[in-house]
Amino acid sequence: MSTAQTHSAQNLTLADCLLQETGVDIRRCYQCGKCSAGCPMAAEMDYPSSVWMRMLQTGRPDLEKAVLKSQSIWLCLSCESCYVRCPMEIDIPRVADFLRAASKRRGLVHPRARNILRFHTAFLDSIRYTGRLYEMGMVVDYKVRSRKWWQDLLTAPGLFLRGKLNLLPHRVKHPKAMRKLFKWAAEDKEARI
Amino acid sequence: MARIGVFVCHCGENIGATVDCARVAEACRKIPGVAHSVDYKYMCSDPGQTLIREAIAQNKLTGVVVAACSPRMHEPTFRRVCSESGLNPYLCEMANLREHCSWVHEKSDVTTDKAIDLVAMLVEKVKRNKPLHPIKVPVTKTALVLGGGISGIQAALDIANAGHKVILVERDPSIGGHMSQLSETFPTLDCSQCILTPRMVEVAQHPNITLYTYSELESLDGFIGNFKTRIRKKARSLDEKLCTGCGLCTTKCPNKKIPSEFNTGLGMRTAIYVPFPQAVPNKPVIDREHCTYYTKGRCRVCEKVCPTQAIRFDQEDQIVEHEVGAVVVATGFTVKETDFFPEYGYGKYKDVINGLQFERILSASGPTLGEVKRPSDGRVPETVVFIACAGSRDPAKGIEYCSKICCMYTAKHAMLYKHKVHHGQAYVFYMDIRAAGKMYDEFTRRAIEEDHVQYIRGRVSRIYERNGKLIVQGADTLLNAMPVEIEADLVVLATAGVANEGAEALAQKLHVSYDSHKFFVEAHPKLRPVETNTAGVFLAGACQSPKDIPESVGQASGTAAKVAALFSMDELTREPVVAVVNRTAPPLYSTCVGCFLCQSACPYQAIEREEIKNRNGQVVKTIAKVNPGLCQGCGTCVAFCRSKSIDLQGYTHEQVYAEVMELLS
Amino acid sequence: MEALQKSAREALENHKAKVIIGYSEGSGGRMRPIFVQSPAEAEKLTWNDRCTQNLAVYIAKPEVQKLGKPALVAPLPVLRAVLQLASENQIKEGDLLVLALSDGRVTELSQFSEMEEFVAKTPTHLASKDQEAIERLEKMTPQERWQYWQSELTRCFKCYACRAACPMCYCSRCTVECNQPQWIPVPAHPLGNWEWHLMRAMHLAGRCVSCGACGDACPLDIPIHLLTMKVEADIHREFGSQAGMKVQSEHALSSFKVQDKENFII
Amino acid sequence: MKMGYYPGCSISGSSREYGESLLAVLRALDVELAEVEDWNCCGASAAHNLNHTLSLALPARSLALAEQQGFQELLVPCAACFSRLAATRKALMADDAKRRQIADLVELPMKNIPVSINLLQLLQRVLPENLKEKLRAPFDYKVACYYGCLLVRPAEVVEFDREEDPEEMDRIMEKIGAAPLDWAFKTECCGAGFSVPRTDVVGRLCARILDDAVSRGAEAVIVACPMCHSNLDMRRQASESHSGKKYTIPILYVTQAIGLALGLDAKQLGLQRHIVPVRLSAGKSSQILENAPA
Amino acid sequence: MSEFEPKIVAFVCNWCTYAGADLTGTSRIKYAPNVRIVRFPCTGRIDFMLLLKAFSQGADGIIVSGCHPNDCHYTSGNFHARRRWMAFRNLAEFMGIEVERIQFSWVSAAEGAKWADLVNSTVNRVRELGPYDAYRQMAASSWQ
Repeated sequence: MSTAQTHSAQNLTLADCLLQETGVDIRRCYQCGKCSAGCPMAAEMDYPSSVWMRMLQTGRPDLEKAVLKSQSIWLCLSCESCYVRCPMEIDIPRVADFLRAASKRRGLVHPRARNILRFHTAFLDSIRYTGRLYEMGMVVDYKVRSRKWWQDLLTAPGLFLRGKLNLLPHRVKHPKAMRKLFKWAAEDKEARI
Repeated sequence: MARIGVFVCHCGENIGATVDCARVAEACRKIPGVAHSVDYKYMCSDPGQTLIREAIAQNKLTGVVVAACSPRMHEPTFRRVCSESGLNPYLCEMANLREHCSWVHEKSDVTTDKAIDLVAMLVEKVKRNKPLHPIKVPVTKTALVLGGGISGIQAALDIANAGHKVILVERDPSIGGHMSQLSETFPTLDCSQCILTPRMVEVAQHPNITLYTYSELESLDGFIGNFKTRIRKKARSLDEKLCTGCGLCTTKCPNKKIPSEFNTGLGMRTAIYVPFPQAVPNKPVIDREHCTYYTKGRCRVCEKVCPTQAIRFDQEDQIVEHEVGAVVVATGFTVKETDFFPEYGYGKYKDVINGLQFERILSASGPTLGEVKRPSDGRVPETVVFIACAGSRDPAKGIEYCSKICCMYTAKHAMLYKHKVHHGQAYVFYMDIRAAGKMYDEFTRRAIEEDHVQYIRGRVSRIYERNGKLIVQGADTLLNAMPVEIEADLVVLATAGVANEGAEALAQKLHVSYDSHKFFVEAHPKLRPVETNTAGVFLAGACQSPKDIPESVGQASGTAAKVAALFSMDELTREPVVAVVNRTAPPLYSTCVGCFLCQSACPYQAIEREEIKNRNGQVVKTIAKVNPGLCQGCGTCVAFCRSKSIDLQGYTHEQVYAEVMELLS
Repeated sequence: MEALQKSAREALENHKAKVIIGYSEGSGGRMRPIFVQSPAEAEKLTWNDRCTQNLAVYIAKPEVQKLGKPALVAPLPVLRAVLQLASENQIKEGDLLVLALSDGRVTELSQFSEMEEFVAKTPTHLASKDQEAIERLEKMTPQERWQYWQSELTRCFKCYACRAACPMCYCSRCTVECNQPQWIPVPAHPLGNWEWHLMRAMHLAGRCVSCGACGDACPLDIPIHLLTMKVEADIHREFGSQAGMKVQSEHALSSFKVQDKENFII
Repeated sequence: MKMGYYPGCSISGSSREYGESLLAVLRALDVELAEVEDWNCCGASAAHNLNHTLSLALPARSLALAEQQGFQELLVPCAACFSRLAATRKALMADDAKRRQIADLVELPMKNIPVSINLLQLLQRVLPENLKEKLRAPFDYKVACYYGCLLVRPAEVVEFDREEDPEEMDRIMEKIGAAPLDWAFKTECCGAGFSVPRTDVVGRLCARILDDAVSRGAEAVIVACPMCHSNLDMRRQASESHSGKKYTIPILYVTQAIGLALGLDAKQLGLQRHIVPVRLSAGKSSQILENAPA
Repeated sequence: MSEFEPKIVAFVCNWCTYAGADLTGTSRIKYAPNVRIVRFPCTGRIDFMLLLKAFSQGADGIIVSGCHPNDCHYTSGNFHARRRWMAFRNLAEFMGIEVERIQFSWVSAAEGAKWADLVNSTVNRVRELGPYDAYRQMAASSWQ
């Protein structure tokens, strides 16, 4: 961190947007560390959940940016262990959702987490066009985006023989409705922060 | 014509900020009957009080209205000022402009108008106040102390040493409370039995103290100085006078497999038992739920072996009545059990225990005779994890407060463990170390520096068992929340201090209010911590909120001082706010027609029948009469009487009628 | 009603009572109370369904007490009034004799316990016309009820006949006569009438034996008895107790149960 | 008994055996399922990871359709879909503005949104008390019941069983004669959506789970969620390469275990579709179940 | 005045609701200024006649509040009050008085926030009901 700035008193911090949008007030967090202790991904995270909470609490723009650029918000599996055990009942998975959306919008996605984002995007594309998850199509779309051509190539035949791989998608009767949903969701106010 | 003085207080900024006090004073000047109306920065300050005193003298005032804070706060202050200046104190009333007006409304004319209304209302009331004189009531100079823990013992001894009779009632078979279960006490590590037992013996031998153990409060009636209490002496199933406490029965009793409450379920006891060796009184009790004679009608071994034939199987509970002048509530607290924690295994792991259980393991009179052995297989634990804030500071679990003593006894536990198992490794998972007492922080530093207890800052997320080891999953928030996993042999949870079972029922018997956690509520958190809203009932120790021994003893001596002060007066002066039946000229004598329906409404049985006789002794009429000693001034009879024949001094029909009419005019 | 006259004559002859309070034919086809002090006048006593006044109202009057121990001709409402007065310590056992009437038979009672058994045997539901009137009013909307009672009560000119006819209104100074403070405005204007009748109903809560004497006594036939009957019915439903069934000091509004159920206190 | 049914995308695709065994067992217990017409994907973790509003809109459309088709209750066998539908219902019930916004977006009134229940809740209701007598071949094996992280959590949304150390699946397993083990990874996450982008993570997390189950002598892991099943079964190789140990413990759906106990044959229950062959030990009822080419 | 501001009288018991209102003050919780508090030692002391007087003097709404059952400082004052309130409310409703204008409640000394909510909700409800013209006209047409 550059100079030892005092904690910023700047008006709209990321934490304030979070509170407005999701109703989750991270001022309640008193850094007990129980969420990081129970998080299955804490070992791999550059900033486990209790640390990024502290970074957001300071309201310092540089720390906020560091959180949005971090890999940990993408490693979060939303498995709810932290929310179940948080003594202050803070909905940490909801905070992670918010941070991921903000990170994607500001184009600060951590390079090593791009594949996770690509997977989600591929997953959503499949829903946008067919209304349901077309597994085969989603995997191909993911491979194109992530250029991971060889992954799972060997297991595909096994899956096909076991009847687990449908070649054709199951379409929803009104695909147009799906596209309308996606367009509307993209414009929602949270999407713009 | 009444000459009322109105004194509007700014209370610094508290009232002045939102209420235009000058306008209030000026508006009141126009009320008929108001002879003097001023506003001042601090009415309750000395200059403020002298202002009133002079105003009374100069304007020969017949009534005073102080428009300031809540009467619950400074009514006594201003009434004393009036009585010192020769004005009957009950001709002085307070309008609550602070808590009920300035603090809760925005600054606007509406707020000031409301303030004027409130003052005008009280002016109308004061116009109709009558001078009243305190009621003299005798004081029974005996104190009732509920709870025989260290607080109860200290309070009883102090009151008894002040020369007054004390009745000490303890629910368990022996006094001593939780302190008798402790091994050693922080911060000096002196053994709790050594410093407690002498006090317990002193209680037993003190001429002024009547001790009832294995007994509970049945009921408490009456009021300060004149309480009538009924105590249920539960049947011990033996004659205490004959029993010499030899203990033969407790050794011979065949039924030895009952989990001992004193040892928090870790050790066993017999059906006829003495909770712990140094018990006072050292007389056993038969546990009728488990004793084979009561369950199956057989055995009676204790009766056979008893040298003095003291066993009384058919003994009944006894109700003992006493008159007391004051009550000290020192019923203590308890700690949460381990089954309260889902993430720590819902209490299914034997080796996850709470602080009190570890105390018993450390204690020389405990089930393991002082050796640190874990409950599951009795092996000496090589690695022990202590978890602070287990349940406390956890709004999700409904306990948002800090239990105050766990940081200290957790450091003590870790230290004592290291003293007994030198090669063992102790970890403490903590959030903050709260060691604010004298020599307290130095004590925790000693645990870290000299006894090499490993303190890790972070709360444990989960505990699970894996091939005989307890896996404690935590994180070190000082190392970027790095996950920490420890294979422990024993885990001690410093669980939250909570109110006792039945605290709510006791509070209702004593008419004492209690908070949402069932701890008793003190009269004022800062200024009257050992009193309750019910005059004559005092609070000491952890029943008011979790606290350590020094503080409990301090509070206990505090209550003793309060009781001694109360008993220093032969007569108690009581608020003259009592009901009075009106009397008129003969032949009516009173508008009361003697239906006596008010008698059944009175909670204090303060209404008696009075026969009015004419000159030659014939009973002309029987009317109701209020005994000022018993009447507490609730006014239930007053609002109930159809013919408005009974009235409450201080809140008469005329006064409340005038208040309502003024308020809405 | 020879049986009644015979037992009245007997009571007077063997001095069980000094005066018989009963009904006899009055002017204009109306029945009026009569105080028979000599056996000769006993045949004036009669009984028919037009006898609606509650004779218990005379027990508390000093002028009647001067006449000596009374024997009261008592249909059910009068009997219940006697029991309620006893509960309110206005009369003691042995102060009076009761000639209880039920479908033609006359039974002489002097012990309160006997009276209680007698009352327990006979049903105590309201007259059908009163019951229907109350139900009709209950079905109305609050505004309609307000209009109804406004139109009825403004007609009242405060003759207090209702108070005079009610055995339970024995207070030597009624709140109406209290002027410091002036609880009830003296004039017979809408507010004065409204507060008087509401207060009267509240003061009879848990004490009214629903005899309807107040409604009959009203010269303008304002149905004020519906108010007290409705209050009594609610109290019976919600608190279980009923006036004038037993001599007991426990009165509906001067006692309570911890489990009293209500749905409007938040 | 007739019940609304929201199948979810994977039940006809990567976890067909879950669908087959579910229908077979429910037919045996004469429970009829009526699928919601034109339901769409609930968005699983992808939607709420990127756009919270989308994560409400997608399930809302299916719920609105279900409501329009007269369903009060929906069986949602997949834990992820169940969690998303339940969360959406709770969010929309609490926030009227949002509910109206989405209602006119999907052009369907959303007055009383159907309640979604998971497989265990349904089984709890339909499994007869005297199930033990009706069993043809009691499933007496030592099993580790794996609930996964979304089936019982978070409690405010799911309101079913206990958040930590849940018991309902264990009770159901006891009913069919199995011996559920007390083990420590009942609700630890299997890696969910990382199956494709970060298979190594799935390998690590699943290895922990399998290790604990195997070390306690479990003969099978019982699951009630297609994502847990595919991570523990299909990604077995990743777990083995992470821990360097071989795990042969089969992963069975609750419905398959019940099916076997009721005597339904392996084909009907789709056992042949598993990656890890379902070989239950000779021991008690020596059931060697062949499966499709390895 | 643009909007109708209801006049509301509150009859409260000194030990619980009055202390609760004090706590609302000490916690600086703001609430509507329409309410004037009249202090009684206990709800048992509150006479139903005072409610009639309040309406006759132009009150639009009334709050009557005291200790929760079992918490009464005088053990049973609130129990007696509850029975009287039940009898009075039934009679008032039967006579057509708008009983929704009278809010009965239990507020303890620890429920500062509840007192503020009680005042605000009552003020809003009475504001919606509007001024109690019916009772006020009856009083106006009765010269004192």
